[in-house]
Amino acid sequence: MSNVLKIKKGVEQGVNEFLKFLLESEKVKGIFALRKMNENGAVSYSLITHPEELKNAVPFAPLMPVNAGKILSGFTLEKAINEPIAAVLRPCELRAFIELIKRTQGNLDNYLLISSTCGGVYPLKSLTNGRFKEQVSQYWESVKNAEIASDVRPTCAACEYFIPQQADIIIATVGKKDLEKECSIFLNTKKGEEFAKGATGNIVTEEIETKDTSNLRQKREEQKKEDFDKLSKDGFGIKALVKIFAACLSCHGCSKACPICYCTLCDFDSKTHEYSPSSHEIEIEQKGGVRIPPGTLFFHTGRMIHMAVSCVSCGMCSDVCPVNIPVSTIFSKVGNSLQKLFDYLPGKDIEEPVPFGTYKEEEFTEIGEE
Amino acid sequence: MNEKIGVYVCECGPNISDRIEIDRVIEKISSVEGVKVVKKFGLLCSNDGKKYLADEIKKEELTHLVVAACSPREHEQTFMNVCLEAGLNPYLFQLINIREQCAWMISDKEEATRMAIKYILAGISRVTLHRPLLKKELDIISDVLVIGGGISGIEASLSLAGKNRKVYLVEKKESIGGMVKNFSALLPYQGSNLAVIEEKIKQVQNNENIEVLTSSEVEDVLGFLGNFEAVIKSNGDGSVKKEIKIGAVVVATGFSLFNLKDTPQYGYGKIENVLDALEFEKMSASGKILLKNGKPPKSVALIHCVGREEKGYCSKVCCLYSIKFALHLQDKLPVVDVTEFYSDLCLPEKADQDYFEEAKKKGIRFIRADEFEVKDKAGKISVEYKVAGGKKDSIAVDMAILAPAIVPSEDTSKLAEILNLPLDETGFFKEVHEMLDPISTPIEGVYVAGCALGPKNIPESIIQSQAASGKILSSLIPGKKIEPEVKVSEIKEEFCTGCQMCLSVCFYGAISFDEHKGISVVNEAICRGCGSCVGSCPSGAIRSKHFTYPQLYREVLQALR
Amino acid sequence: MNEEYMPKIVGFLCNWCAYTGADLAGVARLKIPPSLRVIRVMCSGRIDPLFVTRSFFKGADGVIMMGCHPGDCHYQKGNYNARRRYVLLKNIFETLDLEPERVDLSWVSASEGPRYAKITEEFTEKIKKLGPNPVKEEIFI
Amino acid sequence: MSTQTESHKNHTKGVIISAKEGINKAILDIFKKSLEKKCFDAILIPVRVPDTESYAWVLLKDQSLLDEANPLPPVMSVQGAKALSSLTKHGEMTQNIAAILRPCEIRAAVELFKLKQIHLDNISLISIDCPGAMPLSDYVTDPEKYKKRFKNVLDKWGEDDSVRPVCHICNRFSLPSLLPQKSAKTSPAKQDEPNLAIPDLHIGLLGGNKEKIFLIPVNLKGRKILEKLEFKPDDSLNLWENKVNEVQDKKEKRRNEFNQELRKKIEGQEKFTAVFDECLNCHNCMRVCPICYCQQCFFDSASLNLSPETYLSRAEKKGALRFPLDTLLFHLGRMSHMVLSCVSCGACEDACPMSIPVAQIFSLVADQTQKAFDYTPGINKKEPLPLQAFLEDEFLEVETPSEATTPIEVN
Repeated sequence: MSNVLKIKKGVEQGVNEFLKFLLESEKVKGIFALRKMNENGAVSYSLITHPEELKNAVPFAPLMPVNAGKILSGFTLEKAINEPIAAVLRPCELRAFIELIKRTQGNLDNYLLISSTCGGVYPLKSLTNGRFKEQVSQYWESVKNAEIASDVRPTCAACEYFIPQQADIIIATVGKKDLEKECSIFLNTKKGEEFAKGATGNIVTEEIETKDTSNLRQKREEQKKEDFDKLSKDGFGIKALVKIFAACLSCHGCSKACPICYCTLCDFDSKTHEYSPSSHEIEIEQKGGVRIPPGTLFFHTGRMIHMAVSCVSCGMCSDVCPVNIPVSTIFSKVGNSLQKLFDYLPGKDIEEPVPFGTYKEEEFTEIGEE
Repeated sequence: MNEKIGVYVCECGPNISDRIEIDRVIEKISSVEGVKVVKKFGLLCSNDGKKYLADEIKKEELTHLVVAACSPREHEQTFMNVCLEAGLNPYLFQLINIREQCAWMISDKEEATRMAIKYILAGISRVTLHRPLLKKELDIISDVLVIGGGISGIEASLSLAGKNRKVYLVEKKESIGGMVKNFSALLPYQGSNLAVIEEKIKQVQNNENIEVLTSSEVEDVLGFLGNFEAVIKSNGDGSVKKEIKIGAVVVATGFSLFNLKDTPQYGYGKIENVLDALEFEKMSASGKILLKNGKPPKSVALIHCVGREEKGYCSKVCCLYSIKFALHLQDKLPVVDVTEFYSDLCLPEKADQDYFEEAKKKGIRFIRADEFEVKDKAGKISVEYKVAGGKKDSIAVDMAILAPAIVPSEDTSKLAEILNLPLDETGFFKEVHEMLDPISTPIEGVYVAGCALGPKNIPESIIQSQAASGKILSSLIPGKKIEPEVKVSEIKEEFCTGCQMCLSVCFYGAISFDEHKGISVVNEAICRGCGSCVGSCPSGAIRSKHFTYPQLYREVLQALR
Repeated sequence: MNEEYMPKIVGFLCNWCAYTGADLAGVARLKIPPSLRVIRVMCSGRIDPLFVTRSFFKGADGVIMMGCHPGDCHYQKGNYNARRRYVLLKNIFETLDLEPERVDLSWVSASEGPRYAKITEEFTEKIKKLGPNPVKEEIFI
Repeated sequence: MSTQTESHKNHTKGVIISAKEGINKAILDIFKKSLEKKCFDAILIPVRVPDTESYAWVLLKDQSLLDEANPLPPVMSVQGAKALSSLTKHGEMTQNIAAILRPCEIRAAVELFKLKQIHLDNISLISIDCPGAMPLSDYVTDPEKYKKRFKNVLDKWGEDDSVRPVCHICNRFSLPSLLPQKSAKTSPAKQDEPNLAIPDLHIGLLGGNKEKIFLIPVNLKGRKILEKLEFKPDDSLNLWENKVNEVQDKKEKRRNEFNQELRKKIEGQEKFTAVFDECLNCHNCMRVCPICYCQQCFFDSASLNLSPETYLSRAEKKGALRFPLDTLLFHLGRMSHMVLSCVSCGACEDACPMSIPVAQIFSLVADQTQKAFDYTPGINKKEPLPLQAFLEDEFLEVETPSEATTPIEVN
């Protein structure tokens, strides 16, 4: 049970007013949120400092132009912010942010983290499919009824972590039948309570978990299972992987867009992993031919080794892939299995060490002894 | 390529030449790009061999040397010295193990030869990537920090100070002397008389090479052999902080006693006149062995091995001091009946057996028993027990003296963290090897002596303290320099993202974080070159010298040809 | 030479235990098949999972890592890192059905020459049964 | 550009080969033969990945791999010059390699050669008349449809507008436009200066209306190849030359019109900014650009390293600040770095997840700046880069540690 600020307005309006309140009361210096770019519905993640600008804010636009966690991290890479800033972001973005902080890629202090129960987002490409506007209207219907909105990104349709446990403030949308009339703002932490003091609306207590949310979770889990199975009907194996990554341009856009891939210069873009002519000549002697540029699968599996255990399945990799490789689904599948293995949910707890940089003496004791 | 690589195959007497067709190897290798000479020699590790090799390096003006012979575990250093002599950087050399790995392990000569060629090719392609590494010498500080003012600490301080080393002796209590100070006496073969100990304490106090810091604790220790920095907080409350530079550390924090509250069946703390060994030492030292009611005890039970089962080890010294107690009781009291209960007798030293016999002669009863229940029966203490046969029995006594197990002193684990030393399953400090390296720790320059390693008698503690001093005296000679490992990790700043993953996998604290630059930094003097950090760095910013990705990878490539 | 298929196996051995154990096997004249190509590293903790994947995609029929038994690491805890990374890698290979059997880790102490020979023998047999690494045939990896 | 077309008034001779069983078959047969005759040890050519509709560059030695090869696939997956660079960045090949590339790929290769990112010694460059490629995103969403459509592209050379916009207005789709200006006056057959950067051999498709193809030797090396293949280059090339000129004129015209339109659309800061509104800053465009060869892009490293306060004050000036910062700066900066060498290959636009018309804009700007510097990228190995010095500075910026500079895969 936690305190909930109820505003008698539709969610979108209600939240905008709440944000407005935070800015005007100078409780926060600025607000990170999605902002309208143009009439096609394109949005950008922006730092809004003037209440006036909030009229363009669309915190709930079902698009992810960038993983906000990456932005918040970069914003505080040099040092922590010294005055409060509110950041509206999605559960997976929040978890990504926390994973980055664990790697000292940023600072949590003075951020007021506002998130929402998440209905998922559409592929960025749908901006150009002409049907985007109507899609969005259907979107809210399905969110209300705690259903999987059609045409959202596969990874969103299969995401069971749509309740942002770590946020200070959670806007409830999933399963809120009356979200045109009422806006429920869950004050999830002391900090949240503090900042909400003085905001218009009445306080009640409610549970963020409802029958609806657990139904949706179940649907999404089924969806996920289905996707994973579909991905590798009769297992992957080298043949299947070659097929999946056949079109890969080695543009490494996936790693650039990935919030967990925080390296300034990716190891796989460094000279260490380039090849000399003779190595190709050796290889064509052995195989009769070699793909150029080589190392497509080495790159993707290598990236898995580096980040999959912290993968939050935010789907950015798939979104930026120019050749529609289901990168996100594959990485989620690998990530999920690793996370189960190490009993680790990325972004759940800032104190939990990243499995990649730690060990337990008494774990996996059967290994190596045969 | 303008390398001039010399490849020398050692016949190792018949060891290699019988099992590998060396001439085929030579023929195959000579065609390799960059290779200037390929030759064989009877026994390269012999004096002639070494001379031959050195001459070759000079004559052929080799830029790289590859020796195909035995395991690097055996002769890598030998040949590195040869390089040094011949003016070739020893890290531009690679020793290929064709004896153990090929000649001796692969039965088919054909196959062995093929494999040998593979290994050598790998070595050649690897050696061209080697970078000359330079041993750099570091000045050392020969001062020493001794932690713990008990007999071990005292002994260590004296033997070090005796060789003109400045010693900081840090003691938690307000005075040095440790547990021994409370004893009523020593064992006969130790000279019974405590004077020897008091003498040592005096010597410490009068020795101007020793700075005694009482009521003090070690707060922090950073650094490496020859160059440690330590923070000592004094005044107990830590109000005074002192920073000292030392070259080595001796940990002699001794022991404390098993907490008798954990074995309520012995009635300690609940029943009057049930004492633990230390309480009795004090009582007997004071000369007044009395019950609470002021009368001397007429009957006393000495119970050994209290907590032995719980702890799972024998504390070694209890039997003997209990015998000592019994004899004291007999001396000091006109009429006293003494019974000793033990589960196993531990009489390790030469003199111990006689001491035990003497006690028996003097009428002290020894009963092997367990499952004790100590109860209060109408002002008397009833000791119930089960004897070896399984029969239950009991006696009534005026006084019961318990011999609790010896356990690690309270802040052992805290200190272990400060010095990042491992502890064993019993909670004592863990030596590198009980038999082969009994007082060293994984941290070079940090030694442990005495009961900090486990139960010991005084002589053993003194031996270890002297051993530790010996190690230090021989490794830290004033004015001499030390050469830290050079095959260490390095961080390429432009690649480092500052995620600090490497910090979490380094056990030596060799990597620190430069807040200003926002990157990790390796302290090459501390780094041991294990390379664990490399695998933890997704940006590939860390390289372990002489075992870089490219160097190792070229070996992989050859393996897969 | 090649009547019988002899797999190409890359072995990463730590200097202090596994490699010394291997030497011991040699000294004892224990025989192993000519399949394993040993690469010496200072500590099993040095074995970067990328070594293994790279070797695998380069066509290694098998990759085996060997280090000190847990608790015996010359560098205190390096082999615990090695074990985690191995488990992580193995799991990825399992999820992707990349024939995880081809990747293995074994602890070999400095005194376990016979164990070294046995492990090499058995792993080689296992790989022989699996046959050549299909990656060798793949051009588009 | 008309200078080029004139340059073919004097007649070059070549080889005409019948292509009754289709152009591809004909071309591939030649390559098979060339492997048999040991003209080349290996060939770099796009090959279809088995059981997929995707194409990947393969350096092949094994003839049977040619069965799935396609010298002119419907899409440009990886820009050929990038493939060539990945192959030879760290040194010369020791074996003889033939690389079959589209004209824009040849030109990019030459630029990379100037930037020391490609070694060409043992490489025979073979160019081919290029009808353009399908937009990658269209193709990957519905390969079947766009495969069919591509047939039509080949039939109605230069007319079908389903190809990428930059291809539709491409005016360097054939050999003449690949020849150095200064030698344009003379016949290509006389291009014997060994280190002039031009294809050694050209495959003409235009004017053969899919029944025959033309093999045009461009220099001595090219003629040697034909010799080895036992071809006599004495057929007239009129058919080809006329068709090339005809299409060339059409395309020049179309290019001018199109660019005028485009200029209107993007001129003025307002409009120009709006075009990049939807940019995600994913930098895919830079990563697939053959000319963007830097190990670490300046615009990847520098960004996002200011203090929060700085960002905040920047935000307060406008009331709101968009993140990631400086998307526009990135494009302008990238432009300033590479536009003089831009060959309008369209890879950037293909890789843009938001289908921003990057290539069209860069190509437009390239035309202007290149004219201004009187520089045409990729037609003359000897011609220095206008901003060589500047580019070398850039190069310093990407210096990587000595250890890493050694490619690890050397025999």
